[in-house]
Amino acid sequence: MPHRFKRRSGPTARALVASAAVVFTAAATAACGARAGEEAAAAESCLDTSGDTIKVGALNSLSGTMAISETTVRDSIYLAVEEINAAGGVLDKEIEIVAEDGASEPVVFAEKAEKLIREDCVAAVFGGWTSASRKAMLPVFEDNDSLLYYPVQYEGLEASENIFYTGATTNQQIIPALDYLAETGVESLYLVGSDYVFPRTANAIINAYAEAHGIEVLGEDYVTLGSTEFSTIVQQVNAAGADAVFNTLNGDSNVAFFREYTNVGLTPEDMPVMSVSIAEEEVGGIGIENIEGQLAAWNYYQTVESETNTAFVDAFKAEYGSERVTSDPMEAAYNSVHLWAATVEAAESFAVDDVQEAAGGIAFDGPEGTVVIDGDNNHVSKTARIGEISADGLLYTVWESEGPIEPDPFLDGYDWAADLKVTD
Amino acid sequence: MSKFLQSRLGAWTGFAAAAIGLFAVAPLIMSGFRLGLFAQFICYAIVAVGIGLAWGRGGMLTLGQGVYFGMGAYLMAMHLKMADAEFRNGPGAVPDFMELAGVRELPAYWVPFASPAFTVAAILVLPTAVAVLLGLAVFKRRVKGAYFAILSQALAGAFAIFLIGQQTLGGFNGLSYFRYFFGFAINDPVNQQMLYFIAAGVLLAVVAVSLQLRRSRYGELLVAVRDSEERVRFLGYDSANIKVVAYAVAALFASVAGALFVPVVGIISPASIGIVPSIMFILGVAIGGRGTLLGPVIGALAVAWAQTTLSEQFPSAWTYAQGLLFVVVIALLPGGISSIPALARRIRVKNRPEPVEATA
Amino acid sequence: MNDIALTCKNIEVDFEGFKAVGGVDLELRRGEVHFLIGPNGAGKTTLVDAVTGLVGYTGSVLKDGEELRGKKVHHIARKGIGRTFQTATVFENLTVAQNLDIAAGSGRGPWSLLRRRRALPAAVTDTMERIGLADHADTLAGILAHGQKQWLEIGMLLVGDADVLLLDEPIAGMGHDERETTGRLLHDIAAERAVAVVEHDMDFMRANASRVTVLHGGTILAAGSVDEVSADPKVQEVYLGTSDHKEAADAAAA
Amino acid sequence: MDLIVGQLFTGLSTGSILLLAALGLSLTFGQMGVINMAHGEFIMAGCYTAYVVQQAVGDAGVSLLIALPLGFAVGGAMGLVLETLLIRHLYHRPLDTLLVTFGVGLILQQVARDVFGAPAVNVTVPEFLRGGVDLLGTTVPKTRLFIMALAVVAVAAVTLVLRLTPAGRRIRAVVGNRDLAETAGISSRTVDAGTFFIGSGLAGVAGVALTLIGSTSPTTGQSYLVDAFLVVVAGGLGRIKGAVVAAVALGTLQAVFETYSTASLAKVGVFIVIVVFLQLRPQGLFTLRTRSLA
Repeated sequence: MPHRFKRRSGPTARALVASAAVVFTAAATAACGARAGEEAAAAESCLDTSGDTIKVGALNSLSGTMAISETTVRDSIYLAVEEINAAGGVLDKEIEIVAEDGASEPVVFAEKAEKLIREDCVAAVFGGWTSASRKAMLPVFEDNDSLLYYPVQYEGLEASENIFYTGATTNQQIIPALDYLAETGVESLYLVGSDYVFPRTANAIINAYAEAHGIEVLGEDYVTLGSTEFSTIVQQVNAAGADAVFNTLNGDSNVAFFREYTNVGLTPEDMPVMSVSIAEEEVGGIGIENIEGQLAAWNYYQTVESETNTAFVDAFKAEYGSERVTSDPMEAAYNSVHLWAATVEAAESFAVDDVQEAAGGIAFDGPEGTVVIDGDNNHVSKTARIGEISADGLLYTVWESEGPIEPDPFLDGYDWAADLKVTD
Repeated sequence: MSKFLQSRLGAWTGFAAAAIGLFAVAPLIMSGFRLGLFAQFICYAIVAVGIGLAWGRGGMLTLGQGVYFGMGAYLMAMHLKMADAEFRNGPGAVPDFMELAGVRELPAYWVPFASPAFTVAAILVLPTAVAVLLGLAVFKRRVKGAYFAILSQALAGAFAIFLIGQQTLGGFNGLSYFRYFFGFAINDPVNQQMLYFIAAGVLLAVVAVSLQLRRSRYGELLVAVRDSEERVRFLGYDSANIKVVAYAVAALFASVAGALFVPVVGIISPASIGIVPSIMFILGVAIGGRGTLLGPVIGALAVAWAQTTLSEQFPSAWTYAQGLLFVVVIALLPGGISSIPALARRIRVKNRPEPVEATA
Repeated sequence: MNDIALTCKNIEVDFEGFKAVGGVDLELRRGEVHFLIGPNGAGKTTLVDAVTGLVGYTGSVLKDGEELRGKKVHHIARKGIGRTFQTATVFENLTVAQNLDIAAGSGRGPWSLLRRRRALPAAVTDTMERIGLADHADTLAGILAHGQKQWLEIGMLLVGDADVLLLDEPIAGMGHDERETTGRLLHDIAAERAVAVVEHDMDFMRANASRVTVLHGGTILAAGSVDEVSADPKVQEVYLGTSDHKEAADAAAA
Repeated sequence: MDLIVGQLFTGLSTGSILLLAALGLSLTFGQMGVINMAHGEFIMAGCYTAYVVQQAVGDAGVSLLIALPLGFAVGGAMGLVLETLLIRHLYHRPLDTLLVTFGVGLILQQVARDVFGAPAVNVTVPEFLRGGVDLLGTTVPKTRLFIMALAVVAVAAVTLVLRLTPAGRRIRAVVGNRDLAETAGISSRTVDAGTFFIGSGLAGVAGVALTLIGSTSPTTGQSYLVDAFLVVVAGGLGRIKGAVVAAVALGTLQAVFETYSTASLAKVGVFIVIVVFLQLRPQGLFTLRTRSLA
C-alpha cells in the first residue's frame, strides 16, 4: 500500500481533538454517580432461590504456580458438597458448584469473583489461598455484598463482614508454635521466610513474643518467593547457632532450603525447624530424608485420631484415590462448606444479611474437632497442634492445645502484642 | 480497503464507528460486569498500541512493558490509597495496608501523592522519563535486537522483585481495596461506567496519536531505522534518538493504561507486571498484526477475551493454546490476522507481485 | 575545480592485533572519480569504514580542513561524507520518494518530523529525475530492480547534500547497460563532488577512473592514473599472485 | 574470615550453577544469534529425566550416573527437534525465534504439569553426596562441590570439543564467519543442528545436576533462565571464556549483595550493574570482532 504524496491534510490531529471532546462529554454526562462520603447505590443481589438447586462458587487456582496447592482444596470442597447433597441438600435444595480458575493471579481472582457473584448469582464462594488473592477479592465481596469462605491459615489483622475465615489466624498457629518452642527450652531463634506479607507479619509477631518471653532472635532473612538459592542463608543460620529455626518459607523454596540444611549437616536434634507452611502435600517433594523429624504447626493432620477424621480421610481416599493425603487447608475448606450449610439452615435463608446474622455460634464437628464461628470477627475457633514429620511422610501430633482456641485476629488478648495492633 | 482507511474520510469514518461502538453500543449490550471486564481489556489494548509502535514499527522487542504499566498503576494506586486514608482519618493519615504492616509514619515519598494533579503529572512524566533515560543508555550504546529484548525482560523481572521487597508499596500483595477515584465512589455502577468511558476515550486518543506518528515523517524514519539502522546513521541521523522517542511513547501509553487499570480492576500487584505478564502483552500484538495500526488493539482484546472465556472451561488447554498461538502465529503468520486479507489477495493474484506490509 | 575535499593521513586500523589498514594516505578531489582497487582483504572497505566513523583508527581524516576522527557516524555524515554498502541498502518497506525524503531531511527539526509531508521537496523530485526513478516515486524500494536500488542509494547521498561520496561496489550485479548508465551518473555527480569507488570490475575502472589507488595487505601499493597504475610491476605481481584469475588478467592487461 | 570464605564459596557455587544453565545458551546464542527461551524447559526436562531414572533404577548413586548422559541425550534430542522443526525456518528473524521458543516453553511446561503433576517431585540425593565437608572453617555441602566439579568438566569438555575435534572446528568457523565458512564448503545447516544438540544437551545435564540442590517442578527451568541470559549478555556473544567469568562474577555479586541487603534488592542491584557494565562494554566482556556490518 504505497503512500500518496500531496495529500491536502491529515485528519488525525482533528480526530484526536474530537475523541478528546467525546471523552469529556461522556465523562461529564456519566459522572453523576456517588461521590466520596455519599452512599453508593448498592448492587442488587441476583441470587435466585426459587429453583430446586442453589449455586455456590468454587474459586481456586487450577493453573499457574498455586495450582499445586489449590486443586487439593477444590477436591475437598467438592467432597463436602457431595456429602451435603447426599444428605438432602441445604434447605432442601441441591448445591450446584460453579467452578472458576483463579489462575494464581490476584487480578483473575477479583475478576472471577465478580463474575461468580454478578453473572452466576452464587449464594457464596469458597476458595482463595494466597493473601494477595484474598486482598484482591475483599472489595469485590464487600461492594457486591456477597460471601467468601476462605480456608487457609493467614496473617490475621483482618475481619470483613463478607469473609468467613476457616483457617487459623496467628493466635491459633504462630503463637501456639512459639509456646511449644518456649516450653521445650528454646532460648534463641533464627527466622527464615519468603518475602511477602504472611512471613513478615508472622515474624513481627515472633519478634514481639520473643522480646516479651526472653527469647533471642539471632537473625531474620527473607528470600524472593520461589527462590531456590539458599547457600548464603543456610550458612548464616549455621553460623548463628540458634536453638531452633522458625520457617515461614513458601512452596518450592522449602525444597531447596531443607536440602541445603541437611547437606551442611544440620539435624532436627541440634537445630529443629518449625514450619508453618509445610503440610502432608509438600513433604513428598522435599524428600523425607531431608525433613524427617522436623516440626510443623497446624490445626489438623491426616493422623488426627477421631471418628470424624477417619470418616473424612476414608471418604476422601475413596473419592480421589488411596495415595492421596489430606492436609490442614483441605480440612478447613471442607469445614467451610459445612459451616456455610449449617448457617443457612439456622438462618433458614440464603440471603447474605440473614447468613451474617445467624453465623455467630454456629458449630461444626469437623475432622480437627469442633469448630465454632465467632460472630465478632467471622473467624472460627480451632485446636492448635504441633506435628512431627515422620518417615512415612505424614505428620503426627506431638503437642496440642487444651481444646479449641478462640480466634483473635487482632491479638487483642495479648499484652506483648500491643505495638502490633492496628490503631483505629 | 486499506486505501480507504488511508484516506481522510476513511479515518473519520473509522473513528466515528469506533466511537459509536465503544460509547453507545457496548454499554447497551453488555452487563455492568462485562463492561468492567471490557474496560480491563481496553487497558491491555492501550499497552498493545504502544508495543505496536515500538516493536511493529520500530523493531524494538520490548519484553518489559510491565515495568511502565506497573509504574503508572502504582502511581495511581498510591494516590487512591492516600485519598482513601485522608477521607477516613484526615490529611496525612497512613493508608490501611501500612497500618497492618506496622508502619506508623507516612513514608516521605508518599506525601506528594495526596495531590491529584501531582499524581496525574507523575503518571505522564515519570515512566516516560525513565524510558528516555534507559533508552538513551541502551540505544546510544547500540544495544539492540536480542540483547535489548533480554535486557528489557530482565528489567521487568527485577522491577517485580523490587516491588515484592517494598513493604511500603504492599509487597507481594500489592495495593488494593480502593474506595474513591478522584472523589467518586468506585463501587457505584454509574461511576464504573464512567471509568469505562474514560478508558475507551483514552484508547481512541492513543490510536489517534499512533496514527499521526505513523503517517508523519517520523513514522517513515522509524520504519527506516527498523529495516536498516546503519543506513539511517550514515545519512546523518542519530538513530538512537529516533528509537528513544518510540520507546518512550510506548512507555507513556503503558503507564496511562496501568493508571486506568487500577480503578477499573481494583488491584495492582507485582504478579501483574513481571516477566510473564510482560511477554503476554506481546502475544496480542503479534496475533493482531504488529505492524498495523489496529491489529494490536484487536489482538489484545481478542487474547484477553479468549483467556477469560476459554480458561473458564479448560484451564490447562488454555496454556497449550497460548503456547501454540505464539508458535503458529509468529512462525507462520508473522503479520498477524491483519495480514490474512493481503495474503489471500496475493494468493489470488499470484502472477502480479504485490507489495506487502513490513514484518521485520 | 580540482580542490581537495578529503585528506586521509596515515590511517591505521587494528583488529585485535591484525592490521587491516596500515598507514594509508589518500586525497580525494572534487571533480574526480577516484577508484580504490585491490584484492580481497586489501583493506578497501575497512578504509571506508574508518573514514565514515564505523571503526576506530589512528591517523587523521580532514574534510575541508576539519578533523573527522573521533566524531560519531551521524556527525560525520552530516559533514557531507556519504557512503553506500556492498549490498545496496535502501529502506525496502518505504517508497522511492520516502527513501529520498528521509535522506534529504537529517537536519529537520522535531516539529516538521512529527507532521505529515505536505509535498515532496524539490530536491527529492530533482534527484528522482537524475537517478532515473522519476516514474517510480511511489514504488516500494524493496521491489526495485537490483540496479535501481544502487541508484536509489546513490540518490539518497545526493539529496542529502553529501559532497564526498564513498561508493562500495556500486555496479555489483548490474548488466551492461546499467553499468554504462552508472558510469555516466558517476561523472555527472563528480562534477562538483569528490567520488571514491571501491570496485573489482577492471573494465568499469578503466572506463571511468580519473585516478586509481591500489591497496594490498592494508597498505598502498600504487597510486596514479589508470595507465600509471597498470604499468606498475608491483601491481601486476599482486594481481597475478591472487587466486582470482579474472582480476589478475584484467590488471595485467590493463 | 569464615564469612568471606563462605561468600567466596557461595559465589563460586552460585556461579557454577549459573554457568551450567548458561553454557548451552552461550553456544547456541553465539553461533546462531537466536535466543532459545525454551532452554529453561530443557533444563526442566533434565530434572525430570533424573526423576524418572531414579524411579526406574532405585539406587540414587547409580541413577545419577545414568541420568547425566541420559539428560544430555534428552535435552539434546529436544533441541534437535526444535531446531529442525522451527528455528531453522526462522533463521533471519531472531526476535521471532525468541517469541516462538517462548511459546514452545509454555507448552513444555504444561506437558510436564499434565504428565508429572504440578507438585514438585523428589529426586533423592545419593548417599555419597549427602552432608558437607569442612573447608577453611565453613561447611561446604558435597552436592555443591559436585556441581562445581561438573561445571568445570562441562566447560573443559566443550572447550576441548571446540578446539580439537573436526566438528568443533567447523562450529568455530561458522561462529567466526558464517558466509566464509559456507564458501569453504562447511554446511552451516548441519553445524547449526550439531551446536543446538550440544547446547540443549548441556541444559539437560544442568537439569540433572540441579535436582541435587533444588526442587523439580514444571517451573524449575524458568527460574534459572533470566539469570542465565544475563550471564550470556554480560559475557559476550558465544564466548565460553566470557560465560565463565560472567557467571562467577554474577554469582559472587549476588552473594555479596544478598549478605549486605535483601535478596530482592540483590536482584535489582545485579541488574543495575549489568546495565552500567553494558555502557562500558556494549558487546559484553569478550567479543569476536568482525568487520562485517550485519
